[in-house]
Amino acid sequence: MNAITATRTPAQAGEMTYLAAISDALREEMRRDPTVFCLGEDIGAFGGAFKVTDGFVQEFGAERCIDAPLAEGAIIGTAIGAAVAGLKPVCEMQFADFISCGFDQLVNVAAKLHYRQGIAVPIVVRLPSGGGFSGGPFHSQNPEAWFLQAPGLKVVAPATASDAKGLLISAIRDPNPVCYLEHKGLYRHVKGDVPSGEHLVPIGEARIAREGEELTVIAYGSSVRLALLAAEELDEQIEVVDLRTLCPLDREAVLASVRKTGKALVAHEATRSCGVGAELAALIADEAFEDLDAPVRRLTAPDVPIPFSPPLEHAVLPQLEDMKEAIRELLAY
Amino acid sequence: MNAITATRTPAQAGEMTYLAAISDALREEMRRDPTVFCLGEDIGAFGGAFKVTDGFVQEFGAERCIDAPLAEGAIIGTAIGAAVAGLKPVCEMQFADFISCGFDQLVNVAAKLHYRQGIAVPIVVRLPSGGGFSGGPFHSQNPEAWFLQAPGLKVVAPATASDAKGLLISAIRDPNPVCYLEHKGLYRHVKGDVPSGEHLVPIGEARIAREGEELTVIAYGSSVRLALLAAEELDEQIEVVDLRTLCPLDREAVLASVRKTGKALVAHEATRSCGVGAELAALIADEAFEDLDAPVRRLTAPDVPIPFSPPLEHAVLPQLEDMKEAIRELLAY
Amino acid sequence: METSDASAVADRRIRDVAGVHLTREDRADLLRYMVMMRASEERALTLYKQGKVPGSFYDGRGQEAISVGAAYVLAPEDRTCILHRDLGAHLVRGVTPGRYLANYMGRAGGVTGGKDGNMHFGDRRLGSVGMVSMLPDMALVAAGMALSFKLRGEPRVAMTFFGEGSTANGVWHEAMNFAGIHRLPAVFVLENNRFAYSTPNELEFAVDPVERARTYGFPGVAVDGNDVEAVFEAAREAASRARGGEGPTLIECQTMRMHGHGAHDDMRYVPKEMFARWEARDPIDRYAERLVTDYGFEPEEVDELRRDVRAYVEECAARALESPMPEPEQATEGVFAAAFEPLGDGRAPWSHWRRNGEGSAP
Amino acid sequence: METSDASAVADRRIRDVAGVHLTREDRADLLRYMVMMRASEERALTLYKQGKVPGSFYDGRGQEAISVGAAYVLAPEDRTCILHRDLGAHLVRGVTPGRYLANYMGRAGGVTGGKDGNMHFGDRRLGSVGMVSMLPDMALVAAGMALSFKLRGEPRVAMTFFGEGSTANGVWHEAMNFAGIHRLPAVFVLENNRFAYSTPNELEFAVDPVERARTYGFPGVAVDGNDVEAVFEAAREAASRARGGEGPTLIECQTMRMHGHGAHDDMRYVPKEMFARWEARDPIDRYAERLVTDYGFEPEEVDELRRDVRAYVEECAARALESPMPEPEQATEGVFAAAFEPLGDGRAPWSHWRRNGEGSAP
Ligand SMILES: Cc1ncc(C[n+]2csc(CCOP(=O)(O)OP(=O)(O)O)c2C)c(N)n1
Ligand SMILES: Cc1ncc(C[n+]2csc(CCOP(=O)(O)OP(=O)(O)O)c2C)c(N)n1
Ligand SMILES: [Mg+2]
Ligand SMILES: [Mg+2]
Repeated sequence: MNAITATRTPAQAGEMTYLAAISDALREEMRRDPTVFCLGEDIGAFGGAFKVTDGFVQEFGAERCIDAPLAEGAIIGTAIGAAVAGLKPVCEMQFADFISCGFDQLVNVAAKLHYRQGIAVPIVVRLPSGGGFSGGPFHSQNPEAWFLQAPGLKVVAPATASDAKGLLISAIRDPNPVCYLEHKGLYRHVKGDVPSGEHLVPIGEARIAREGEELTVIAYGSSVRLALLAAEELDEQIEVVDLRTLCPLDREAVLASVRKTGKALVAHEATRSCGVGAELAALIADEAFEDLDAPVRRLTAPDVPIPFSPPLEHAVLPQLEDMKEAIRELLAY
Repeated sequence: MNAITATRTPAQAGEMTYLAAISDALREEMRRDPTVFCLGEDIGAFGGAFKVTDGFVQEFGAERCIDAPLAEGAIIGTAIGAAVAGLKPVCEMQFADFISCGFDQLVNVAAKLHYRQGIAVPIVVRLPSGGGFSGGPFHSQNPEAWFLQAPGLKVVAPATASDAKGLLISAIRDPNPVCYLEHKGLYRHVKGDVPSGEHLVPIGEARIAREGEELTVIAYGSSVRLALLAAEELDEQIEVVDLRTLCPLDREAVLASVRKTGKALVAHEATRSCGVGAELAALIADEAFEDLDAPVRRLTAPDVPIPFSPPLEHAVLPQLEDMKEAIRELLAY
Repeated sequence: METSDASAVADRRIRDVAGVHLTREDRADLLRYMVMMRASEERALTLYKQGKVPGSFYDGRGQEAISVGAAYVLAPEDRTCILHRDLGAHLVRGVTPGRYLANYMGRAGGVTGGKDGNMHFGDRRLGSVGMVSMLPDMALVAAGMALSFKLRGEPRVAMTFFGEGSTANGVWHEAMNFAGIHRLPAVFVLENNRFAYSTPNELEFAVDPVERARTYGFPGVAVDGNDVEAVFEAAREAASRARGGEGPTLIECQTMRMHGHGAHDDMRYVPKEMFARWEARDPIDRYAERLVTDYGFEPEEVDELRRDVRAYVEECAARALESPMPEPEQATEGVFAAAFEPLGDGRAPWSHWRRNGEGSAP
Repeated sequence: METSDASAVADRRIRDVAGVHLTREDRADLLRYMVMMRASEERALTLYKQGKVPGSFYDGRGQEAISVGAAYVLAPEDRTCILHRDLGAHLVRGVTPGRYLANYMGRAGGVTGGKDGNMHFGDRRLGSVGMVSMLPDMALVAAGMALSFKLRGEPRVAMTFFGEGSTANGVWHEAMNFAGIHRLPAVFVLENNRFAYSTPNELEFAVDPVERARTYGFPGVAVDGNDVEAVFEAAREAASRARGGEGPTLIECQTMRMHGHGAHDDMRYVPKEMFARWEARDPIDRYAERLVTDYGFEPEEVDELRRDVRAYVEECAARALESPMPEPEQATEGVFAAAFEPLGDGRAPWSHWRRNGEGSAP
């Protein structure tokens, strides 16, 4: 194992896409730790639907980048078995939407095994999520809230290239099942400086993406970019909290910011009812009540499947204009 | 069909258990409408794990009360097919927990078919849910919040025998997929007057279970009883809103009550994060903000699997004492 | 599937049997729908390349004989769940190329009015329940429709399709097992096109899934999926068994996906010789030839048919391009149904069902 | 399973082969563990009737030969997912009756410390991953453990169990298919006890699931599940195939659940003659008899063994009853792991593995 570490070529430093950062993290960990392996549909010779594992079969062999049959239950279920037996599987759902096909294995087997039996399940489930490119009702979903209603799962949702790498490495090293939401809309549109080599972002710590005094936007994944753009265009005292981890939530960071600004807008692309935004709003309405100067607002998709046709999808997913409007309204309150 | 209606023996009026009310509703609808049939594990000759369909095979024949193989996907998936082809299937999950095994059929096929294709899917999925009897991590779950994150599903959760009947009949007649949560703790412990014959409780309408001026407890299912008991024992001006339907939520009823009392406690047995309570708290914190005299509080199970051993389960599930304590605290705020 | 002497004999036998059931006009129809599928998908691909198709593009090139041959046996009151390689079945049942193309472009005039895209559609009024992406979930829906026919004692058939890769999913097993226990009137068409996306047969299963039918209690038959009459004949027999209360049939159609999984896929994982071998067995060219050599069609007649269909598709495309985008307000409508509306009947062009001139196409 | 001449001959043959692998002490052990399972479950049922077991109660009466015979072949470093009829396998691997009883009573000294109940446990330190309720999810977990052995090139085996009813679930298919494709070192023990809860075989499947093994690319063998040596021999061969890189085996054990699904179930759906037929084939009585007639045990020796085991279980029960209830604070602890801790090895009493006196029981 040391030999492998010693002979690895150092990764390129500098700017890379969110997508490249995910590959980079995975490659780093597979080089460092021979127990890490990938399991998913078409991730082998083909390199994955989004090319995250492009070249992996060449570098690591087909046994460490396994083309699974079309069976998400089998992917997650066998990953659990391999994990408890000492390996560290990283599962790829071809689209996050397919997690519903392996849902039972995730929420009943993986999530509860440590609580029930003291058996840790170090698996990562990579979930290419989100819409905005006419993927339609089955290739656009953001399933994160389901996982928060299944105690025992950690959930991360990076918004930047650097966090994409740092959180994936942390997820792989975490002894618990981690749902890793990678928003497809960020894959090639988000670029940033990513530290080369080992780069860890701790699970459970939010990040202040922008400082401000008048209003807090709490966001994650694709909504962080929207919040930052809106804040910039509006040129107001907006603070943007990038959650990065959804479970366990960094409650202190959220509450500290809202206590400072007195106004909170919670934003995500997922549908509204019982979403992560509801949890955040509930948290704030309880624990920051005395500091609130305005209602807690949410900017989310409405409770509908995500439609295919561009004008319909555009109407459903939160847009920059919606973000600006929501901020303006809340500032004016 | 009219002939069947005409010759049916009138159901017994008067008091019955929550469990009997469910059977009664199902029997009524099966007598009235020959397209209604039941599908589930051990519901035929055996009458179901909780005896809801006891005697149904004798009255309606094995073809209208089908013993399914151990395959929840098959139960929900074939029910969808039968429904679009003109029947009205009522599926029984042996325990609500097993919905995770048919999750994909529910959230991706049933929920989205009308939005996508204009095809209505009139199925009911009966979900014996909840804990309190040492059922352990797999026989105690309350999965309702998952369904609210899957637009296209209606969700009901009766708290009384009368509503158990009235909501089940409405669910069967509804052209949409309806998740019907029947709390196992209420089966034999809750009794009440139930109108005989046709009795409909509209989906989407909450009920003021108790009137009061100082604080609103918003609850559903097993928590309604807890709230009423607590209100009685405390002998304070407590209003209790029994939601009855979780989707679509009766927002107006909730908001009207909270605007009146100024204080809201949201209570459910399900785990906390992203639960229905989070949605309610978020709704209140947004739309009743100006009328709030106190933080919006939640009384829920913490984010853990439901343990088996009585002292552990007792520590996890909200108890009457917890309800009283939460009310007292909020009243004193 | 390799051609052997034995299979050649079997082919011949199938053709003889099918002969009893197919009129000259039926044969023209079979070619017509295959060409219509090919032409429609080619037109759609052009639209995709022109940027007029949002999202991704999938087609069933090389597999036209399967969906056309199988759907051709259906009666109006039969029901379908049609999959992503099976445009031919939609066309046979009455979806016009224009509504297909409009759907791909997300237009109001598409089958789903823009709600869903690519092949994720079905026309309720034609007895078709549109597929979901999750494979092979529709196998259960089809089984459920078949259950309703059985419970009501109706001699009707539910037909659905799935790729060989999808047989690895647990849903497939649940559907087969349920259909076997209850001897449901379902016809399951398995399209073995050698790959699931990039994944080859040997990583999908250890034994060809057609072998499994018997272990669910019903017959599994393998046919040449590039021979439209062989598919027709297997489907006809399966549908007739189903209608007769004898239960389901699994028909494996050996074929090859001649395009990438989607338009973005360069198929680099497909061995060149394998591709060439199948290219020589194009179902449309083969059948066009056979119409001339075996069934007394004039070469000009066949050419004209192909030209006419292509012209028709062109017209349809022009109309589809005129269809507007849906109004944004539609986005939040229709999540819930206000009332149940039953499925309608599909077109049934097979001469066997013909009444009053119904069923001539295009 | 009906006894026929042919099966009698097969039985004899199996016994001869098993004879090569079993010492006199092994045979005593097989009886010992079966009796220990029977006695432990009877004691638990009494506790249940006394109101000391919260929730419900499930046992494996009549099926003792299966879990004991199968688990007896395992080496320490093999891994297990043991199901709800298989207490014998836990006992063979080293769980004491006391920890089993304490677990049923929700005590701190139970295997899960009160976190989970009834048969939903497994001792991590004994290489056992506790079952979840959802059936047969553990088949995938076992396949995954087997995958890890294969990837690391280790001659180890993952063994799991499931009822015949569970084979209807899609998870089962996914596990079999995956194991077949990758030729995983897994031993799948199918317990056909005629019912899934109240549902009889004919509503579970149209064809016996053992027939399916071949269609997943590996052997399926049916054995008399009430003959502990027959089970042992099938499992021994399967494990040895697995260790040799030859892939999985499905072993169907024909048996009968001699109690209700749970203690609340009066089994009214079980035909009386069927019950009587199986009662005459009790695996423990049969084996006790065989030890005397075929293997030279004295009747007194066998009686003493049975008495000793029962006394041991009684002692264990007394200790279990002394175990306190868990502290309420534990309820919210352990949702997340702070660190990964590997599974430990199980006990392996088979003489084949014996070192330094390990493996005598109780
Ligand atoms: C449950 C599920 N997982 C993953 C996918 C993504 N996916 C779409 S098509 C496809 C391959 C399907 O292969 P096959 O069943 O052979 O059908 P084909 O496309 O070859 O006709 C995959 C993996 C899916 N649609 N459904
Ligand atoms: C997925 C799933 N659905 C339903 C149940 C409820 N249930 C518990 S045991 C059982 C019957 C199991 O039958 P079988 O697999 O034959 O095992 P047996 O109990 O007969 O050993 C059922 C339906 C379950 N455990 N898992
Ligand atoms: Mg394929
Ligand atoms: Mg059984």
